[in-house]
Amino acid sequence: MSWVAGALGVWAVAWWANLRIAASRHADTRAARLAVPVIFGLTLLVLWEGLVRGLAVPGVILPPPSAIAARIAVSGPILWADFVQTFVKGALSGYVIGCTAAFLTALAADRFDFLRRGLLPVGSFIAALPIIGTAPILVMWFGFDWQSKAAVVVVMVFFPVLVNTVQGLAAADAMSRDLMRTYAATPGQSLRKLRLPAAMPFIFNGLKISTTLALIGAIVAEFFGSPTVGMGFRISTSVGQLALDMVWAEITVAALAGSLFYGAVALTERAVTFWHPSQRGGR
Amino acid sequence: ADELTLQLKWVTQAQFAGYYVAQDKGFYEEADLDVTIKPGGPDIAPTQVIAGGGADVVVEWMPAALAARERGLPLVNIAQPFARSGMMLTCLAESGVTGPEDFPGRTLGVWFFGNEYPFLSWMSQLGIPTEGGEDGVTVLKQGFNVDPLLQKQADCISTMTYNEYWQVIDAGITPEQLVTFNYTDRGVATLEDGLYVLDETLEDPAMVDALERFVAASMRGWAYAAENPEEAAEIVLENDATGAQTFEHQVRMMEEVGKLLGEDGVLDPAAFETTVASLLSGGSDPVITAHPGDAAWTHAITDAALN
Amino acid sequence: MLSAEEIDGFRDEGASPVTPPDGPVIDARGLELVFQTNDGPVHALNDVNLQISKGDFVSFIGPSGCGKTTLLRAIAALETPTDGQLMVNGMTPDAARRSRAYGYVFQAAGLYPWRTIAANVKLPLEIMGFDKAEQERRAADVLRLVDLEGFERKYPWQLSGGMQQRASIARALAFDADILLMDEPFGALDEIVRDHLNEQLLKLWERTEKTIAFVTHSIPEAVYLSTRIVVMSPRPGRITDVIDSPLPRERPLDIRDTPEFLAVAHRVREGLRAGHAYD
Amino acid sequence: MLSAEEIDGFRDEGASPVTPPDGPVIDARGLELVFQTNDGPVHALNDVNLQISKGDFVSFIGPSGCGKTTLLRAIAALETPTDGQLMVNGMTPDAARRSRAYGYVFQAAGLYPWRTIAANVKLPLEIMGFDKAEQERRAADVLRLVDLEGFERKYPWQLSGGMQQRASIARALAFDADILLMDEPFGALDEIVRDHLNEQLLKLWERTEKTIAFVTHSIPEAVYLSTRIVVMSPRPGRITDVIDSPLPRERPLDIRDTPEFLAVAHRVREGLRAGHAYD
Amino acid sequence: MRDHVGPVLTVIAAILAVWYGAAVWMNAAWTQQQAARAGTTVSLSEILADTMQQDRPRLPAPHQVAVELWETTAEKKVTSKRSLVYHGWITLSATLLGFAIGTGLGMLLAVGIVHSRAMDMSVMPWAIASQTIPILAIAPMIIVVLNSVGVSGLLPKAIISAYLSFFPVVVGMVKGLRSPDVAQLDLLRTYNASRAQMFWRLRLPASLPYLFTSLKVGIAASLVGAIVGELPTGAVAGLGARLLAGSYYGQTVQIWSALIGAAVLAGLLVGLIGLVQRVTLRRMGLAR
Ligand SMILES: Nc1ncnc2c1ncn2[C@@H]1O[C@H](COP(=O)(O)OP(=O)(O)OP(=O)(O)O)[C@@H](O)[C@H]1O
Ligand SMILES: Nc1ncnc2c1ncn2[C@@H]1O[C@H](COP(=O)(O)OP(=O)(O)OP(=O)(O)O)[C@@H](O)[C@H]1O
Ligand SMILES: Cc1ncc(C[n+]2csc(CCO)c2C)c(N)n1
Ligand SMILES: [Mg+2]
Ligand SMILES: [Mg+2]
Repeated sequence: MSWVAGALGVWAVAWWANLRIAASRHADTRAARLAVPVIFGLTLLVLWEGLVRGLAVPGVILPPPSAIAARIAVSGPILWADFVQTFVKGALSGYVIGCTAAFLTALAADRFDFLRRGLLPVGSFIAALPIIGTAPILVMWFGFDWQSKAAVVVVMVFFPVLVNTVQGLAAADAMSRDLMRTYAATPGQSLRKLRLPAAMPFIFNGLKISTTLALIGAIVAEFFGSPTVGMGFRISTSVGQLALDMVWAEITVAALAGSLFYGAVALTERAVTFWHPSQRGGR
Repeated sequence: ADELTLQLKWVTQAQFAGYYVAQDKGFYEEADLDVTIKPGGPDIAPTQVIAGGGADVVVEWMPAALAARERGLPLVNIAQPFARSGMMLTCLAESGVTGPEDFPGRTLGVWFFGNEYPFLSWMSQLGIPTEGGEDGVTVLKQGFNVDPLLQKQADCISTMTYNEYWQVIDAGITPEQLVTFNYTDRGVATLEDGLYVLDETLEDPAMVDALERFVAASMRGWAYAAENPEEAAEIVLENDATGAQTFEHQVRMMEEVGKLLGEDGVLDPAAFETTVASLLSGGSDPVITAHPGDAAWTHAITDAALN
Repeated sequence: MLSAEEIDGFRDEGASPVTPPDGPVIDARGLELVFQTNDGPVHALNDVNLQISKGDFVSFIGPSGCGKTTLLRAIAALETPTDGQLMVNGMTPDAARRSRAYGYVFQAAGLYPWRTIAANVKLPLEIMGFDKAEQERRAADVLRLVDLEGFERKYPWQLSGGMQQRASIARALAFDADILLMDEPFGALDEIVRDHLNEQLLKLWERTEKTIAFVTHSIPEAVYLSTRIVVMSPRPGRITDVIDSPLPRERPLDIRDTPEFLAVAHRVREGLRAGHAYD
Repeated sequence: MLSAEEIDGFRDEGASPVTPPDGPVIDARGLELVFQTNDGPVHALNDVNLQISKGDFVSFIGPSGCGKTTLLRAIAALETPTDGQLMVNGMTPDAARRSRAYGYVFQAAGLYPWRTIAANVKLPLEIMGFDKAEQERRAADVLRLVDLEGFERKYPWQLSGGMQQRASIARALAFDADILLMDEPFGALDEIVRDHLNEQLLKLWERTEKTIAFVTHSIPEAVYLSTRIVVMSPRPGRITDVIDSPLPRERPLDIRDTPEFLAVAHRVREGLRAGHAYD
Repeated sequence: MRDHVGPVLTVIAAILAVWYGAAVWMNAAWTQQQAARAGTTVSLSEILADTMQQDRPRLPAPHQVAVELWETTAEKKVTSKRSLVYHGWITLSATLLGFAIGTGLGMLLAVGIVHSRAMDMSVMPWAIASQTIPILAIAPMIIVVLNSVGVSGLLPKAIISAYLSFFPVVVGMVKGLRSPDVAQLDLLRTYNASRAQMFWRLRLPASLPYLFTSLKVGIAASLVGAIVGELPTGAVAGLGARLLAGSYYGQTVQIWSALIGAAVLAGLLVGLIGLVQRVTLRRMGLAR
């Protein structure tokens, strides 16, 4: 019980510290921006460790962070190989292909009203093709290696990017459009100069949501057949062996990679949509 | 009535007909038991379920159970209805595989999730590396079905005598067009569907009593099922909420499963030792590092159940 | 309300300084525009008849909500009249729009927030395919004209209201449209800048023979700039008076103290007052 | 540039019609405001010293970009000065804001597009917790004041530019703030409406003893309305002249033809001209 | 609505054409292999005919799926375990519950993030991290843990569904709640509006376009989540169970019909939100 109480205590103190940092004058410094989530995360870990120990949760249900850290420390090469297989080959390539395809589809739908009215309802169908159904089919079609994982990712990220892009392309206000009309801008020009920039905040929404979907997709697809390497392969195999420390080691890698991926897209967003009120810090 | 929860290793099918029959025929009820049968699936590790308190008894394969035991989950085998292994490696004859000597350079489909051990120890016995390359085999983590073989993505895949093998046949491939390697024949068989509980369960006399009645009733169910495969298949179908199984397939499965069943569900210590030996030899990454000792099984329940 | 004949009559009365080479540039007959709203129809324009010749500088003046903006938008093919006929350069407004006949200064600045001021001004130039060097040159020229040099690299939200409006004027002037439609371009500017820009606009107009339709609320501004002044009145929006200016084309600022000027201004004021409910 | 003493000097020269009961309502000393932009700092306000007493009607006039809006925003606690002291009602601007001391008319109408005109006007009333009946009554009153009855149920984009501006004035008048900050409220209105609203505003001011800070570009408007006129000049934004009006509080429209009026107007024009680069 | 019918039908017709072509192309190999095994040769027309009617096609022909769909919906009682409607309903109920939990949570988080710097800085990164955890990997643990505290049935599935759907809502809502421009915020600041007032009167209405887009993505994610959640609960019933069962036995026709079932369900749900969106925006005067 003292473990539990201690953990809760640490959590309370850290939350208070975070509130202080966030409210302080230094809240906008890079250090604070880094410190707050780190402190938050560390407290989560302490809480976790404390609860697991205090409540004597068996390691085969939930291992404590310390055990996970120990596993990560000794399994570097395996984790790296899995990461390359799943993230770099599967998720990234699928993400790029899927987002590009969705984007182009949105452009086509935007350009030809006929397509917009026809494609969008159909496009929303693709959204709900559950990975459990698509993954076996795509493994059958594209083989066991990363290509089928990329294909699963393509299907998963397609819809969020499509809806957001279509919505974004409709976001330019009436006067801005009228301006383009007075210039007799071609549809292409008005797209490049007005609609796309105005759509960027929406498009990035889709891109951000898709980062995490891509990673989940690539990992889960490996449950349905894979070579003997990959994060999903390792996770499902280790669950069967009750090697939960390995499972969580992979999850940790996934969470880190996913967060960095998301962060990279969010940074790009900052740079591209600096003009949007949400980025100008209107508070 | 005493309540018991049984976690199966796989989805509702004739592989578990004995339990469904016992349930359906009222054998459990007669034994004053109220049994809940939970189907398994690709994402369910019975060991994990029992560790979380989601079940009192699980149907598990021995390699996975022993691995869990070594990881600190004290599983004990209380009965072993399946005396023989049904696992095979099935190859397309046209791929040119005739014997283990043809394996190098091939792609083989293997079940993981704790079911890879028999294969790994066989390969290590044969001295064939499993990391691919010229004289090794390329291993695929096989999904749940036989597509890799039909689509020629693998030269050989894992099958069970009672299930996947027949799916290949049903797909239109004749037995002559197949080459099969039975793990039992290769001496690397491991014990499959056994009943496992946690150590602590056996410390509770009331539970032990319930388990004795449970095993007795279950074996009654198995005996009935083996004798009446069609009725057993019927019962399995009724219990399958997915509505996806077919009667013919289940009847055939029941017939095949009948061939694997032992006399009375009593674990054969010799088979236990063979399994352990094969697991200990499991190549570079052995499943278990030490002999689990005899605490990993008990005859107490079956002995009592037989009376 | 005046009929088409009466309005044509007005035209003949005054000494129109410019005669159309071949037909009016803008020709509206019986124009009517009704907006459907949640609240019933709004008659924004009713039986509007108007001919504007090449090189005319026409000011529109009238109470708020009388349909000035709507008329300009209809001319620019941004609204579709519900009835009547509207021709621009002998074609439909939409065809004229597609031939890039218009430079439009909107009532609100409407700069694109993701572009710097210079980039906003270059926007039409990019679209019309001017080469880079020419873009630079023209952007620099018009920004100097509206007194915004030094602000090229700022973003719209970093400018004051008046500066934004000037940037939007610069944007419309950057390419040489034959027809300039300006909706209260100088509304947010002080007298001095306004006088300055009025002068500049007149110079530009004289030099280029553009046709300009100009909405303003300032009577002196309307009289000072225009060859014709169109007075409008609301509910429903219609033309109540068209005044051809007797002033010469050459107009120093102090022309505003001449009796001719004051007489025209008086007539405009009377027309304007008639459209209001007060006094 | 003038020092604080000189500006105080100005105050004593003129016959200020209102004496502050206890200290100035708005008190700025050595105010400085610098914006950081991608392009280097912009000195929007530099050493601004100004005291405004209760019941004053102060107009700000100056070239576009001289910092009028910025000064109003600083008073309303919407910008934070980078240096100097600013007090409102003896407290910080932020405290004054929190005590709901301000009614602000922004340079752009800024109506919420998802609210009808009436709902836009009621917005501050809802926030300040007026009851429904009172909200209705006040909204109807102020909409009548700005001549927008009949447009209650329209959405902002269904109104003309001038109508939107009037709606935004109505919104600021709907609740009885002690201090009215008005940033070019009448910019998009024609002379007649403008005169009408000027009169109305003066009446309201006299009746309620509000303190009003008013940005305008019209010299006559500034002179007609104000008890004091602050002339500003850009780069860096600063106060160059503060003129106390000799006109009586009671002001019929034709006061604009009196010599006193013209004299003040002349002085303002000179001050304004000095801030410009032209002629 | 009506102006959608023509285009949608056209697009569907195009998809069907491509689909038939692909079915021939993908299934022909099997036909030829089987012929080779039997030692016979097949003509082109035989290939064409066979690819349309294989038992375990790589890609079932549309009419095979249609027949299966018809048989499993119209020809079965809705209470039958072989009825797709029955399974669809089970999935739908978990989806709706999960969507309700997920959007509720997502909106709460978004509101917290927009209003509290501390939450913004600490929770957001971890909300992101949470989404990178492969749900299928931890779903069994969630189920086991919930089970051990006595929660079972619909709720565990709904929780997994909520887990997948809350994130799009958070991301979209945060962006939407921050979309009011400075001028709009300043207005309320001069009124000294409370945070709650600022939220209800400005941030929320301004966020609606973003919110609805997120909801569309979110409900689709909920459905996927509910289906995923059916696996570790034993996949006894629901569309996920159908998919999985189809996959055990290589019943591609069954997989495809369940997939289409899921897609139709998603299409309906997304369409429903689109309808709500149009009605809401029109009533708010935002639809132009
Ligand atoms: N957010 C901002 N960021 C950077 N610079 C700004 C910002 N707001 C205003 N400025 C600059 O501050 C100066 C003063 O602007 P301000 O809006 O106060 O002028 P103004 O007197 O109101 O002009 P106008 O009459 O045109 O409205 C201008 O040079 C402007 O570019
Ligand atoms: N999109 C619209 N929908 C409905 N009514 C509209 C729309 N646009 C304008 N109106 C109405 O049409 C009438 C004329 O508006 P318009 O903008 O042309 O006036 P204006 O003369 O430009 O006024 P201002 O001087 O105030 O800008 C007004 O009553 C206005 O409410
Ligand atoms: C993820 C996963 N993959 C394979 C198996 C292996 N397996 C054990 S029993 C059985 C059913 C035989 O019909 C199968 C396929 C598993 N348990 N879990
Ligand atoms: Mg207008
Ligand atoms: Mg300003």
